[in-house]
Amino acid sequence: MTNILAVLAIFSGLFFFLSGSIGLLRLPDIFTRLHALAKADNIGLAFIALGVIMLESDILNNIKIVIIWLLVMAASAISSHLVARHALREHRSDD
Amino acid sequence: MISEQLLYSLAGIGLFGIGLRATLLHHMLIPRLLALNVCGAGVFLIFITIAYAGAESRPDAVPHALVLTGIVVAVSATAMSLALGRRLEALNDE
Amino acid sequence: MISGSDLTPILTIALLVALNLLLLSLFIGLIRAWLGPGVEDRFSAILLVGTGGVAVLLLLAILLQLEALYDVALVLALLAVVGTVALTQSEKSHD
Amino acid sequence: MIELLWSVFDLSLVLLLLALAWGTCSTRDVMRAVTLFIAMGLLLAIIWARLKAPDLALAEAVIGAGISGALFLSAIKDYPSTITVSHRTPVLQGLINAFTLALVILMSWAVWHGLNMSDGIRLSDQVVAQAPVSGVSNPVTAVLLNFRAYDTLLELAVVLTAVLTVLTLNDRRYSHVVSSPLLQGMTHWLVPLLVVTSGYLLWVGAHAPGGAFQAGAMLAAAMILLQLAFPSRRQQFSLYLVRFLLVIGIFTFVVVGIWMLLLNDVFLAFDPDWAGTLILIIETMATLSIATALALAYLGGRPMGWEEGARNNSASTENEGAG
Repeated sequence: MTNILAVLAIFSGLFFFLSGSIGLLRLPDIFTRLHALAKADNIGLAFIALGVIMLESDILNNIKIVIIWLLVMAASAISSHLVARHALREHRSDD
Repeated sequence: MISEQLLYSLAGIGLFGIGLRATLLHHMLIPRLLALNVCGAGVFLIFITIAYAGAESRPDAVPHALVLTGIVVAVSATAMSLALGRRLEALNDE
Repeated sequence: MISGSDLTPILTIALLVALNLLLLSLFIGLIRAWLGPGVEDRFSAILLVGTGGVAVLLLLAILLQLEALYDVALVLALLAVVGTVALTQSEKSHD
Repeated sequence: MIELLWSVFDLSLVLLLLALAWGTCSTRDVMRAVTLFIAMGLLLAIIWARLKAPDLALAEAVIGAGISGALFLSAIKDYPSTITVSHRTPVLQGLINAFTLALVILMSWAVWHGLNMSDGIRLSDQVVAQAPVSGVSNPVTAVLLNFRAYDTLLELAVVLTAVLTVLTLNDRRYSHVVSSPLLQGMTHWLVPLLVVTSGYLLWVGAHAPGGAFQAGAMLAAAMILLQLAFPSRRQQFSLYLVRFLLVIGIFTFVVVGIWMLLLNDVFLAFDPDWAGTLILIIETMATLSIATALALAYLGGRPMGWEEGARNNSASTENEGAG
């Protein structure tokens, strides 16, 4: 039962990863691309981490996975901000 | 099924070849250094493939230690070459 | 420890399929790194590969029964931030 | 079925790796080359994990994806953005191709023999057999810090030499970047986290993947992050301390080595009872040295007031603000 739920979670995560990467490829400019990326970073990894937690029985490792997920969430927010700000500034200097 | 050892060692040799050829062909510093790092990565990959002993058994620790040393030395050498290149540019500008 | 006995063949196959799809997603993202056109587009692709790398490492930790890979995933998540900051803070000095 | 899926995974990893390597080496756009190189570093970390080398995956994640990337990114700041095509004559190009091909064939032959070698002394068996007397249970750490301690000592010397060259040649780079408040806010929790992880990797290195190099690189990443987030802040630390940290690793190593020479008549031969403690001391000091060296290497030269720091440290902090 746990296994089925875990696989289900991992595949939902995969769906977000794949749509994130397709969005990164297909969307027209950097800001929309960052928006697609955030789906993969936040929800995609969250589901995969959830699935792995279900399969992993050691509590310390589970805590580690949760920390990894929190880190990636924070990192994704800040990276998106920095990249978008960089893009804005470069764009302004072209005018 | 092809053995994963063969596959990864072929990749290592390929990486080595691609990197070496580009190192010799480029004459600008940064592309050359990037290529040299690719070449080095190929050698590391070959070492680790030889250390790998299949899915069940534990890999050989000696090549792992060697490659770990190699990675740190490679990054130091890269930093040094970049500094040398920058100095050279500054001298040429004068 | 990872609950090794739970790793049934069907679960292994499911995880391997997920691993391959994840790699496909990384590949799609890397096309954007090749195409560019802007620095930001390239780096958003690197961000995706960083997060995808974390996910791949989590799955590999279960599949290969190597606990140490959680540490690698943690380190990768931490270092992805440093990489982005290095990129966005070091721009060409406009004259 | 399982084997087939593993093969598909391996094959895609390898093809992706080769494509990235080819892209890095053949593109004319510097930025594209560096980005693909960083991606290759990330992919290599996955490959080391796949080949059951977590020690290397850790090092590659920090160095390949983090520090080398940061080094190249700061180097291309004032670099022409297009790579000019090679001026090599056709004859020379042919020679280069022939030489590469010859080396690749030679290497394939050597690797083929390496893979098929079944008899002879396997070093891994010896490492496993001797592990109990090394003082640590992680075989990679045992090789690095005990069985092949000479190599590691000389490696620290290589790192020190490289960073001394960097310091001799240039003044540090300056960045004219306005930092983001969000980034500075993040730095307040991320840097402590990086330092704690570094300490964890150092400690865990005795019995699981980790150790001085990974920990040192992690600490260097923390220093680089601080530098990037607060580009205009004057250094709050003494340059004496920096010099001290730069040499402490190799100094401790040599002192322990000579101590063992006096005790056991062999340079760097640790007593089994003491080995664990000695290795931890050496590794801690080496971590500090490696971190300082990599962070200074990232700066690309002497920090502000480096020379004055040697002569009169207290005065230099007052003077350097204008420079």
